[in-house]
Order: sequence, then C-alpha cells, then structure tokens
Amino acid sequence: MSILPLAPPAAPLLPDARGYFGAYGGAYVPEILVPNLLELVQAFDTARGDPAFWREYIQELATFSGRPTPITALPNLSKMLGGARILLKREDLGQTGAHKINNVIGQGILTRRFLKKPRLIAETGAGQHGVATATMAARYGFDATIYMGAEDVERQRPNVFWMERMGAKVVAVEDGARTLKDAINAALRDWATNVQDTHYVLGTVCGPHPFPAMVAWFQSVVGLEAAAQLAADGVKPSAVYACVGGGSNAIGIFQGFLAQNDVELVGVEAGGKGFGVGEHAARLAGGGGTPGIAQGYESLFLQNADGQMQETHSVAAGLDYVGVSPIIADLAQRGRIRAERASDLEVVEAVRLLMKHEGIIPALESSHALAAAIRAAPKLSPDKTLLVNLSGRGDKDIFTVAGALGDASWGRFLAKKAQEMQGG
Amino acid sequence: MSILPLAPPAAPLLPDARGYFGAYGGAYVPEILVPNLLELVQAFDTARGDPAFWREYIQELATFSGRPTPITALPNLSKMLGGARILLKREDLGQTGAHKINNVIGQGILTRRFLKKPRLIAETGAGQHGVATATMAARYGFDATIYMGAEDVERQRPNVFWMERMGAKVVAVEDGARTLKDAINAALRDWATNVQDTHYVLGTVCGPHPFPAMVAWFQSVVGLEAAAQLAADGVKPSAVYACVGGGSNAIGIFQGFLAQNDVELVGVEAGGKGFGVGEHAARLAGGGGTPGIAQGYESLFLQNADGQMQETHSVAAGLDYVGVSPIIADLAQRGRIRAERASDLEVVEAVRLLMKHEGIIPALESSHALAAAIRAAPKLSPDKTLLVNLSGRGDKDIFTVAGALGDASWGRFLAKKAQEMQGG
Amino acid sequence: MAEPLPKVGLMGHVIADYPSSAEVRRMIAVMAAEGVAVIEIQIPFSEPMADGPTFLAANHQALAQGVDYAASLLLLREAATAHPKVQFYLMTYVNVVYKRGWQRFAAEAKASGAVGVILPDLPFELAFAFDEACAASKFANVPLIPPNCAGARLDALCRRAPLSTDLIYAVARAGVTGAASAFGQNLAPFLRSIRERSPARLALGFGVKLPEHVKALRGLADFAVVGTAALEAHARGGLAAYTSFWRGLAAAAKAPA
Amino acid sequence: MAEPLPKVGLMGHVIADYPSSAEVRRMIAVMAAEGVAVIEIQIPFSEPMADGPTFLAANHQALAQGVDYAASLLLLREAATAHPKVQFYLMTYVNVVYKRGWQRFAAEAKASGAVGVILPDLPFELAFAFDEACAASKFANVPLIPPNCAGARLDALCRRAPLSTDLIYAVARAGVTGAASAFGQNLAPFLRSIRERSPARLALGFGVKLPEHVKALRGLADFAVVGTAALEAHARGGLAAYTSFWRGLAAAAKAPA
Ligand SMILES: Cc1ncc(COP(=O)(O)O)c(C=O)c1O
Ligand SMILES: Cc1ncc(COP(=O)(O)O)c(C=O)c1O
Repeated sequence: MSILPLAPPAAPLLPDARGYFGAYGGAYVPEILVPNLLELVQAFDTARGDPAFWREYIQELATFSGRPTPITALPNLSKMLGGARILLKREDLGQTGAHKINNVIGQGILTRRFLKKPRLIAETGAGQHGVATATMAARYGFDATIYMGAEDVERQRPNVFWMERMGAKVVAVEDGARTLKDAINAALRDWATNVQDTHYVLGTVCGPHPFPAMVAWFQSVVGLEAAAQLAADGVKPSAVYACVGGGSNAIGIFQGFLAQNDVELVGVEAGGKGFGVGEHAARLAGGGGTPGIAQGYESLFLQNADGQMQETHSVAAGLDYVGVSPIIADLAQRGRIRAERASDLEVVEAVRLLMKHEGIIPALESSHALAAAIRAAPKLSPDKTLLVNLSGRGDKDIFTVAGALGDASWGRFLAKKAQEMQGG
Repeated sequence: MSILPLAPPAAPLLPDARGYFGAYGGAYVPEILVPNLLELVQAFDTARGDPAFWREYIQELATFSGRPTPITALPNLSKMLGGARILLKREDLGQTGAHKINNVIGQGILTRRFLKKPRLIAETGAGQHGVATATMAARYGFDATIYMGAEDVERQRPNVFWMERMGAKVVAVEDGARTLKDAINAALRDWATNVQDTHYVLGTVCGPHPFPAMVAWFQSVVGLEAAAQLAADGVKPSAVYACVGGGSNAIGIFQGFLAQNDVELVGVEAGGKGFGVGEHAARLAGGGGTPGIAQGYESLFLQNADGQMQETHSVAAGLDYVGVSPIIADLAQRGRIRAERASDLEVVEAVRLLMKHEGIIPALESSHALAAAIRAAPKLSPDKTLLVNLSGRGDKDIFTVAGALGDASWGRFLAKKAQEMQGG
Repeated sequence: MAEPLPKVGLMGHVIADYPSSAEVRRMIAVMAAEGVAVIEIQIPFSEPMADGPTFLAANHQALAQGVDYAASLLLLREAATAHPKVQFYLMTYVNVVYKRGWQRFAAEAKASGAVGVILPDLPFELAFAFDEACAASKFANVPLIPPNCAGARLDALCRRAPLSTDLIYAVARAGVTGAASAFGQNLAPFLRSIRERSPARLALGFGVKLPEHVKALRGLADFAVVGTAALEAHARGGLAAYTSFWRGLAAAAKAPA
Repeated sequence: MAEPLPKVGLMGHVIADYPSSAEVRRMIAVMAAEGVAVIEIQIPFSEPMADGPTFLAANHQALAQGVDYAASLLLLREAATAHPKVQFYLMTYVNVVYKRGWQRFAAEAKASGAVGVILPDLPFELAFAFDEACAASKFANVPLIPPNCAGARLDALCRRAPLSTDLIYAVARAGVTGAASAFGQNLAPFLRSIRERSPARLALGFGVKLPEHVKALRGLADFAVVGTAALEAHARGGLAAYTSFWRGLAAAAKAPA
C-alpha cells in the first residue's frame, strides 16, 4: 500500500454556497476581484473533479519535494518527559523546509492548467510561504512578487535573500503593523490592480472563498499521509497537535483524523509574552478573538469594539497573525478542535529540547505545537500517542534563536561579516 | 517494488587484506590507534554479515531522514541548455540537508550496537558532517566533539551555531591551513588520546581502513536508490555526476551504476580560481595530485616534491581538501571514473541558474557537479540523461553566496543584527 | 453648432477628523462653498484594502490620533447640520458596520444625517442582512461597480441599486484609490452599460484628479468623485490649495465647453 | 642494603633547523656535552598527526622558514660528524620517506649518519617494502609500541625489532607528543612485557619531562626520550635554560639513588 495519498480526501472540507463554514468564511472583497474569485472557484471545482489533477499534484510533490515526509519518534524526549509518546510529522523535510510548499505547488499547477496567468503574487509572514512561492514560480516560469511586512523582512532576512535569488520581487510592506495581515492587504491591493494577468497565491486557509477550502484541500496531503502511516504501524493517536497561524498546517494534518471522533485535534496559538493586547496572537485560546470581517473573510479576529484590528506578537513570525481560518474557527466552535496557547518562553524551550535531545531543529512556529504536546504528554499514560505536525525547520530562525539564547560568538561573527561586506 | 534498498550492495567495495583498493588505501596511523581500527573492521564485518543491521539502518534513514530522496527533473534548465536532460538526486532533502547524514546514522548505529563507546569525535569542512554528527549524537545520546578548521568556522558559522545547540562541542582548529585536513589531523590526535571511550566518526571515504570501505557502504544507499528509481522509470543515464571533496557522495551515487560499464561516472573537483598551487583542490583532474601517504591513507595528494601538503582553495568549504578517497583514486586510475573540475565562477553561476530557473538552492559543493553537467549537456543529444548528485542544500552558504553576489541589503542587515546583539 | 455640454456634479471625500477634527470641518465647508454636491465621510479602518497609499496612511494616522466610530458620526452629524444642501454618505469597510450591528449602524448613520454608506468590501451576495437593515432605515447601501463587471453580474448589481438608493458608484479602473488615472476608450461604453440598466444617479470615481477628468465626465456621469487628489492638494498647500483645487474642478464641471 | 639503581640513557630530540639552523646545531652540541646518548632529528612535515601543539607549531614554523628534506639531511650529516659518540636517528612521517623512495631514503639517511628512522604513522603490516630497503642499507626502522599493544600484536612488533635494529621505542601513554605525563602502575609491567619478548634496547618516550620521570625509568628502560619538555625549556630561557634542563636530567639518569 502506498503511503502517498493517490486520491484526494473523500470528504473534502467545502463551504456552503456563500463560501461559509458554519458561521465563518465568505468572500468579502472589492467587486473588482469577484471575477477572479469566481474563476478560481471554477478552477478548483474542475481540479476536484479530475482525478488526474490530484495525481499530477502528488507526483510533483513526490519528485520535487520528497513526499511522503516521514513520521519520527522522539525516544529521548519521551523518556525524559514520561507519559504519552510524541511523534512528529516531518513537514520540515520538504522542499523549502515547510508545509507551505504543498499548497504552493497545488496552486502552481492550477494556475498553469486552468488560470493561465503569467504573474503570481503572495503574502508572506515567516517568509516560508514567500520562499515556497518564489520556488514554484522559478520552477514553473511565473513572474512573482512577494509582499512581506517590513518587520518580517527584518526578522527573516535570509528568506528575503533566497526569494530574490530565485527571481522574485520582494516588497517590504511598511503599513499598519508591518506584519502578515498588512502583507495580505498589500497583496489584495495588487490583485485588485492587476486582475487580468495575476493569480494571488494565498498561503494559508484564510482569505476569501475559495482560498480556505482550496488551501485545505491541498494541505490535506499531510493528514492523509500521516493517517496512512500511523495505520500502517497500527497506531492510533489520542491527539494531534498543530500550530495555528492562518491554520493551513493544522487543517492539513487534522484532515487525516477529522472523522475519528476519539482523536483530539489541538490547535496551538501564539501565547507570546502574555494576555494583554499586542502581547500574543491567540484568537481562539483564551477568547481573545471576536467575530469580524477582514482580509476577505469572516472569522474571529483580535480587534477592538469598533472593529479595528489590534497589534499582535509572537516570537514566530508565521504565527503573528490577527485572524484565523474560518475552517478552524468553525471546527473550534463546534468543539471538534481544542485551542491552546504556548508562550514565547515555552516555545524557545521546546526548540532547545528538540535540538539537544533529538537532533532536530524545529521552526519556531511548529515548536508551539511541540510545546503544547510536551506540556500534555507527562499527564497521559505511556500507551497514548501524541502526533505533532512539525510544519517547518528552524534554520530560518537562526537570528531569532541566537538572539533569544544570547549567543555571543554569533554576534561577533555578524559584526565581522557586515564589515567584510561593507569593505568589499 | 520498494525504492528503499532493503538489502545492502550485493558487491560492496572492499579493499584487500591490507586495506588497499588497487594502489591506494591502507591504514597509516600510530600504533596506538590500531586496536580501534581492528575493532572497527570487526564491527563493520559483523554489520555486513547481519541483514538486520542494514534493515535498521535503512529504517532509521526512512523515519528520521525522509529516505528515499526523490529524483527531480529540471525542465527549464534543460530547455535553456538544450541537449541532454539533467536529473538531480535530491540528497539536499535529507535531515540536516546533505548526504552526510547517511554515513553518520550508519556509524551511530554501529557504535551503539557494537563499539559501545559513549563519546564521538568528528572532523568537518563545510560543517555539514559536523551538523550531521551533532544531530546523530543528540539523537543517540553520545557526547560529541567536532573539529573544524578555523577558516571553515568563519565560513560556516550558522552550522557552528546549530552544532552547539545540539550539544556538541566545536573546536576551531588553528593549525596548518585551518581547513578540513587540519581538522582530520586534530580528530586523529584526539582519537589517539582517547582510544578507550571514543569513536571517530569520519565523514568521508578517506582516512585509514576501514573508513573508506565503511563510509562507501553506508553511502551506497544513495546509488542503490537512484538506480532503482531510474530503472522504475525505464531511464538509463549516460553519465552520473558528483562533486568530489573526500569523495563520499560521489562513491555513494556511483555504486548504483558501477557495474553498468556504459554509464560514465564523473567526479568533479574544485577548480577554484585557477591552476596554480593553492588556487584549487583538483587532485585528479589536471593531474595536480601525486601519490602520497597522509591523513591515514595512501592516495593522491596536492603536495610538493618533499611530500609537504599544499594549500588548497575552493569557494565550497566541503571540497577544499588536499587528498582524495583511495576508492576514487583507484577507480580513476582504472579509467572507471573520469575526473573534471569546475571553477568557482562556474559554480556560482550554476547556483544562480538552479535557483533562478528551478527554484532549488544547491550547496556550493554539489554545484560543482551541476556545473560540469551544465557544461556537458548541450553537446549531447536530447535522448541522453545526466544524473547529478545534489549532495546538499545551499542555505548554509548564504554568507558566501551573498558575498559573491555582492548583496548590499544583506550587508546592511548583518550590520544591524550585529549591533542589536552587542547592544542587547 | 454643438449642444451645450451638460454639467457634472462633484462628489468629495474626507476621512473623519483627518488631518484633525477642526481642519476636516473646514475642508467640508470649503467643498460646500465650492458647490460640491455630495461628500463621503470615511470612518477610518485599520485594514483599508481598497485604499492606496495616501488614504491608507491617512486611515492609520486618524486611528493613531484616536478617531473612532463615535467621533466619525459626530462629524457627520455636525457637517450635515452645517451644510444642509450637501448630501452626505459614509464610507468605510464592512467590519466597522458589522461590529456595530447591521441595523444599529444603518439607523445611527441615517439619524446622523447620512443618505447611505459605501462599503467597498461587501459584495452584494453577502449583503442580504445589511440590505434589509438599510431598507428598514431607508438608508442606502451604495453599489460599487468596477469596469470588469459585465453580463448577469452587472444586471444584478444594477437591479439592486433602486432597492436601496438612487446612487451607483462606478469605478473607473482596476486597483485602489489614489493610483493613476486611466480614462480610456472603454469608459463611455462602461458608463453607458450601467445607465442602460439603471435609472440611478451615476457617480464615477478612482482616478479623477484633474479638471480635464471632470470635464470628460460631463454627459457620461452625474458625479465625478474626487478623493486622493484633493487630500494631496491639502497636504501640499493647506486650506488655500484645497480651495483652489476644488474651485478648478467646479469650473470644469459647469463652464461652457 | 638496596642494589645500586642502574643508570638510564638519555635520548633527545630536535626538529631540523628549528628554531634556526644555527641554534639547532648549538642545541645538539649541548645535548652531546651533557651526555645525551641518542638524538632524534625530526624532518618537519606539514601533517604531524602524532605531535601535540608544541611540535605541531614547530613543524609548521620550520616549513614556513623553508626547511626541507635536503636541509634536514645536511643537519644530520654535520651533527653526526661533529658528535661521533652520539647515535643519531631520523624521525619523520611516512610520506616524507615515501616521496623520497623507500630505498633512496634508507640509503641517504644511512649515508648521512643516521642509525635508523622513527616513523609514527607506518604500521608494521604496511612496512614490508621499507623494511626491505632498510635491511639492504643496514638501516633501522624503529618500532613504536604503545601501552595498549598486547598479545599476538605485541609479539609481532617485538619479533620485528631485531630484524631492523636493536632499539624499540615504547610509548608511555595514549595521545600525542607533549601532553601530560602518565607514569602509572602499568608502566613497569608494560616495559617488562617488551623486555620479555625482545633483547632490543628499550627507549621510553611520551611524557618524560622531569628528572623524577627519568629516575623512575632506571632499571626499566635503557633510554628516557625527552622531546617537548626540552624544546619548551629552550623557548622559555634559550640555550642557558636548555643546558640546565639537560643537566638536571643527566644527573637524575646516573646519580646514586
Ligand atoms: C513553519 C511554519 N509553520 C506554520 C506556519 C503558520 O501558518 P499556518 O497556520 O497556515 O500553517 C508558518 C507560516 O509562515 C510556517 O512557516
Ligand atoms: C553538501 C556537500 N557535498 C559534498 C561534500 C564533499 O564531501 P564528499 O566528497 O565526501 O561527498 C560536502 C562536505 O562537506 C558537503 O557538505
């Protein structure tokens, strides 16, 4: 039996006719964008109806991105912690080092096959979706412009460098909070301006319909694979953990287990530095988010009573987002997903533990899920299994992690290199 | 049919009783190390005789490192260049981003099963073998000390950072040329001092017997996989390209095709800046190397008439090595391997092309093989296929590549980060 | 001898209490004095996805200065009282309305003196609840129609208009507010296609910056909507520049051809 | 009344033309004058894998100063001529010998006045060709025997000795030259195990630094090999310190117990 899911999810997550999942979703965009969205809905419908499309998608992920990604046990960590065993789904091993590549390849094939537009735009937070988009654009011959909050450009400069090397134009967005939401606004503005020739490669399960459904469909490969892998080993997880920025890696892995009601699905949000406004990005856990409509969709947002979006914070650029997927919001409301938060400190500690004891360098984003599992495992019996989606690798976070750990020789090294580059 | 090679190579590359492959090899070490080498020979023999060992090895690579790695076609590059099609074997997608992990996992299991020593040492050039060793040591619970030429510590600081985070001690070797060969000397000195409790995880197919044979055996997984993958697709490559530092990724992939005499095997060395002493690291191509005995083995070395080793240079830290595998030297002498060189400039251009047109960021080392294939492809007919071993990913090279391309915003970014770290 | 060119009305725009609560009131007075017939008051929003750099920055600046929903409605109330001959519309993004509540917003806006609201990010398929609230308050939810809207969708948008008001806001080009003008050959047929479908008054915005743009709309639209260009004139030369900017447009709107 | 403790000979070491070609000749003269019986002259090598930091740096320094094979053999020739009572051995790494050619090296070294050569990185299994060359030139390939050598391998190493010379170089501890001393309880049994297997003269090196180390070897070995400690004495205080260093060792080597 192949681990690669050769068929798409049997029951894809699809919204109602208005693009709603329960109380959340929709497509709240300027009218100018409606034809593009309708065209995209149609392309997505066509893709879903054509088994060859999914096969091409999976084949490309297999040959270009090394799917299936493995599931890795953490014997040392489990021994240290006691309690439930923790397993990782290794999205960090994919091309570009994160789950983002799945969605991007899917949209790339869709654009090439159906939309036939020569230009792509994308927003990016941690830079991972931007790098993935730049990668796909280079490979499929699209022009690409990536919008990235100016603050994230600072936090994730190596990713900016690689995007540019792959031929993408990176635009630092200086508006608003200068993070992911502002990059999404900027991308939407670009799209509204260049409706004819441009496809917007949205990077997560947010934004106007059909993006949430479509990105969820592409990311289902993670969950379908993981479910097949665990089933092949005769393992049934008691819970599945994933970090939630927009929600794509979470929805991706959850789809393997949605129908198994005794598998708990835990979405872990950025607890940041505390519970105050601007100190975290927890929209679900702790009830920080309230219903609203922004960035093209209705969901829970961190906003004030007037509907103005608030500042957010996370040590992980990719979780530092003001809204959350309508699909996640709906599943949380229906009790199918439990939301938790992990603080910056817990996350840096989880990174440290995984590096030190298992030799794996996790992304700060993914380490939120790991931190929550680390918290939970000791309280559970050893015959339980927790599956954690390791959505990305941490190489990109060297500047943040080195800063958080106060690595002096790294600081000296940077000073020297900076001097060399100025001198040379 | 599984692509993962569930059985080891049917005809492993083994030396004669004295540890020689033809005219090259042996074990030229202080007598104090002889018992360790004999013990290692025995452990390697036992491992080879035990099918369960190989299965455990492959299983670990599958679940921890995501093997099999895919083979990726390069449609755009092939279209631009014309001529033969180029395929990449994607070792860059493995855990830690290079083929080095294969050998390291193998030696880790061997140490745990048979040698039962608590401490590991390793040399490293580009830092990839060091990171791989630190990774394995963290995962298997060994103490690890990594010797790294001081110049390489400078060139590959991010890798130093990660090694330390994974709990390894990194020693900057200030002797001699301050590169890989000096790190090997330092590791041998440590081993001679700590014979009882330490295993030396040599990172390439060099050093005293049984290292070349053993590392080649572990790296054969690359070639066995690639051969099975191509066979499954009904493709027969006309040539296989691999860069040659010590030679482990080359010997690894070549082993899938050694028996097929009509498949040309091309080892690509560092052509560096020119043909003068100290300007390159081409021991075979161009005849720079002469027979000698150093670093524990007899092979071709870049040395003067008195037998003093010469300075070497390569833009790629991992190829900047004075000797070459006795197995490669032997196969080259017997005409089975053809040696070529690629210059620093050609290599940076190959990196640029692969990023720009295929969205893949290759290691500078691996890009030597790619550069040679790019040179060759246009002269061949389109029904030919060239297989290139993409031994590693290029993320680690950001400082070098950004420098070579003169990226000003990267320079400013470094200056700012350095200041932050000094201030904070 | 040519027919005398029909006049075109002017429709202006301010962001509530921007650049300050005093200055915006003076700007409204200038517009009223120069004969601007319709004024949009924008309630600032943190995510103004349809606005270009000038309005984007102004939205954020206003919010940073503490402008909120209450202050915006206060401005509306005072302006409507001070300038009874001007028609006032609110402009904002759907979340501001949604957070207030569809009915409450429509009722409060109407009571404060607005004829209707312009919401660039509320497509009509999702406007059902708000349209009901508007109807109950006799308040307009002004449709925005971009040039790529055609066929059945254009029919539907135009059919909607009379339900809620007598004004349609046609968008001259793709993109956001404040970007370059693009009054191409397609403008006239585009506006005609709306006219054919709806008896509503027709405003055209996005890229109306110069007297010649205004003049070009005579006979094609009922109102020329001028936003960014006016704010930029103010930024360059304060109230004096603002006044002469509007005076120039007003001349173009009604001078003999 | 205890037996009078037997004497032990001293074996010294220099790196060719290090720190300079003049000074090394003076150092050899000092050793000869102080009664050092055997002197190793090391031909510098770029990869001295058995040497610790002091000799490692000295090897590289000598090479940087241009010391080569020819200069090293010239030093040997002059020293052997100047000090006929001292036995000279060469010490280097196998590559230096290999590049010269096994036979040519043995012949040239012998002709220049060396009794044999010490090669730390040429295990006996791989020394067949060189041993033949040595035999042809009546030149010694001195075996090095570390403390972890036992059983059949120790037998083989000891059996080899007389083939090529009458000297065995026993290594006191694991590791490289210049590291800490480790004269433990196992030293005597280790040396005895060699004595039992071979009639060769027995030198002990690696960690012999102080007069008490030398004294401890009386009755156990024929020669105490002193390398790094002497070079460090010279580095600290030049020829004067060097002289008094050797004088101290010489006293310990023969003074009544
Ligand atoms: C590694 C990684 N994980 C998670 C996320 C969060 O996104 P999502 O919630 O859509 O998976 C990001 C976003 O950049 C990411 O890079
Ligand atoms: C990515 C990569 N490729 C190749 C090499 C060269 O080593 P080898 O010739 O043993 O494959 C290195 C060494 O560090 C490396 O990191």
